Amino acid sequence: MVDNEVREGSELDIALEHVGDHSIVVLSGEVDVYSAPKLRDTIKNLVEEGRYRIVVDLEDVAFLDSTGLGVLVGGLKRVKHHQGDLGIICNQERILRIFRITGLTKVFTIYSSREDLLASIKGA
Amino acid sequence: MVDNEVREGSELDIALEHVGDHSIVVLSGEVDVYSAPKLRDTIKNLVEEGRYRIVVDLEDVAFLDSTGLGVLVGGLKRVKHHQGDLGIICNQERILRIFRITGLTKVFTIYSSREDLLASIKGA
Amino acid sequence: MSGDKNVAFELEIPANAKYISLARLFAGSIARRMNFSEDSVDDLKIAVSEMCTNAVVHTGNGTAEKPPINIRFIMGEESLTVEVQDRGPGFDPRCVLESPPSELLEKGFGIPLIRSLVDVFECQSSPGGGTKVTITKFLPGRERG
Amino acid sequence: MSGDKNVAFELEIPANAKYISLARLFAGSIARRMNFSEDSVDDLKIAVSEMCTNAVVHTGNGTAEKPPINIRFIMGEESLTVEVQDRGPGFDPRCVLESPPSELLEKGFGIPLIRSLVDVFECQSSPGGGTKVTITKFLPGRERG
Ligand SMILES: Nc1ncnc2c1ncn2[C@@H]1O[C@H](COP(=O)(O)OP(=O)(O)O)[C@@H](O)[C@H]1O
Ligand SMILES: Nc1ncnc2c1ncn2[C@@H]1O[C@H](COP(=O)(O)OP(=O)(O)O)[C@@H](O)[C@H]1O
Repeated sequence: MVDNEVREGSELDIALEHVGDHSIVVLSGEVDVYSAPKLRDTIKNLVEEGRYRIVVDLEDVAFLDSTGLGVLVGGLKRVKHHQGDLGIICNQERILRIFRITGLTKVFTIYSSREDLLASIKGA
Repeated sequence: MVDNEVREGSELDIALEHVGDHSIVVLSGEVDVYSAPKLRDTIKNLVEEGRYRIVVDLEDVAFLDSTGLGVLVGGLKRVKHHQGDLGIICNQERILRIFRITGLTKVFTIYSSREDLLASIKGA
Repeated sequence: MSGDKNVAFELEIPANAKYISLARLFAGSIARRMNFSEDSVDDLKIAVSEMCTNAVVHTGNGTAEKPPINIRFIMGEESLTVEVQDRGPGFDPRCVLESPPSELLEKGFGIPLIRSLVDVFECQSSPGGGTKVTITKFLPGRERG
Repeated sequence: MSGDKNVAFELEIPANAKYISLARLFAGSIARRMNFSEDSVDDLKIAVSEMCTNAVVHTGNGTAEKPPINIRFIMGEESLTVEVQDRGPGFDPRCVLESPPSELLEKGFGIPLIRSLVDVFECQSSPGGGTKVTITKFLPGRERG
């Protein structure tokens, strides 16, 4: 019996990938008030490096709360300032729901998969 | 991310198999003071049905405490009364350890796998 | 878990963000033992997390020797009630948004989110007096008696 | 979790066998967050489970309105201490076996098991006065200062 409870421990891993002028921020773990500052700093650094096309991959996120939403909105505002965009990759109902309840599905570009994002980059 | 924490909830499932005159009691889940009576009753019923060759399969047991040990010792005493035997199938170090600490590795016949048991039944 | 009436659990955690995940985990475990659906377990984990986040943030989030946060879980036959009590500065709950903010703000999502995930939401707070937030979620088919 | 000194968590559960798994789960979660090895996490889960089992069984295991069990987790920099307090009948701890029984008995494995899984074991009890059992387990390389 595998015990995955250990991974429920508000640990957040962040990996970065660059595809053309897009930066993909790949999260895995939990985004809450304890781990969110790490995400905030990652986005801030990208913007400071002049990367204004950011996509946050939430596919491996097990938990996201209002603090996480706040950080994403903050990131969106930052890149908009530079005519950029901040989107999310998410196909998990449990996470999408949180965006829906808070009215944020209208605010973020939402890709249902990595392929969906890559297709849209190519198509552009 | 699969969430197995749910299975850590002292739920114990018990299945019975009969191989020749041996009864195999297959446990899965956790054996503690809450769930142990279920195991005690299962063994008691087998003995009452005249089945004195019992093997308890602990391969899918995630947790076993002193109450579980007590129930197994109780079962062993019962079947010994009828010249029978009670053995265990276990290859999990985390569980074997508990038997070792309490000196019970000397008391129970321990099979390292289902195959090991079947071979010994055939060989007998 | 049937046959029990109002079984209570209490959990006290330091007012520090890094321990909120433990409260969330515990909330999820209780909810699962009550046979809430996995969706409802998620709802409860988020709600409890949001309640604890507000409690911890407004108690100073580990800045110094801060009073701990008390969490009480009351398992009823038809519902789970969770109370989160802090000894922070308190506030006037009438100022809280009923729904998510309409402009694009980075905060203010917490309480609207809690409200939409649970069946009953109550907040007792007064400036200077600490805050107690109570939520209740009903098992399916058991809503509002 | 470095930089914290003696962070305390408290958990109160009903004196009922079916909730011991929650205490065990919580103990495991705390131990993991302290970076104990998976073996040590197992040791701590068993020890806490045994302590709670004794507390619950001797408080009447849900037979009526029984006082709850209090569990205190103290996360030190080098160790985890767990106290389990019941308000049961108490006993004379000198009567407890130091090692597993030599004849083939069905009981008496609990305390010897706890002792062999943790670094420090203490029992405060007196007939009539309830029982407080305290254990400590050190992080590797940090044993006994
Ligand atoms: N436990 C609390 N103690 C003090 N103030 C609180 C507490 N919970 C909520 N509040 C107040 O209510 C406001 C709204 O909370 P919330 O909806 O969670 O959004 P946010 O915390 O992002 O502002 C907070 O900004 C704060 O002023
Ligand atoms: N919390 C407690 N309250 C009262 N008596 C206790 C408590 N814990 C242990 N004891 C006493 O110590 C004895 C030995 O405990 P233990 O080693 O766990 O074995 P067992 O519980 O199987 O007898 C018990 O039989 C009981 O008399």
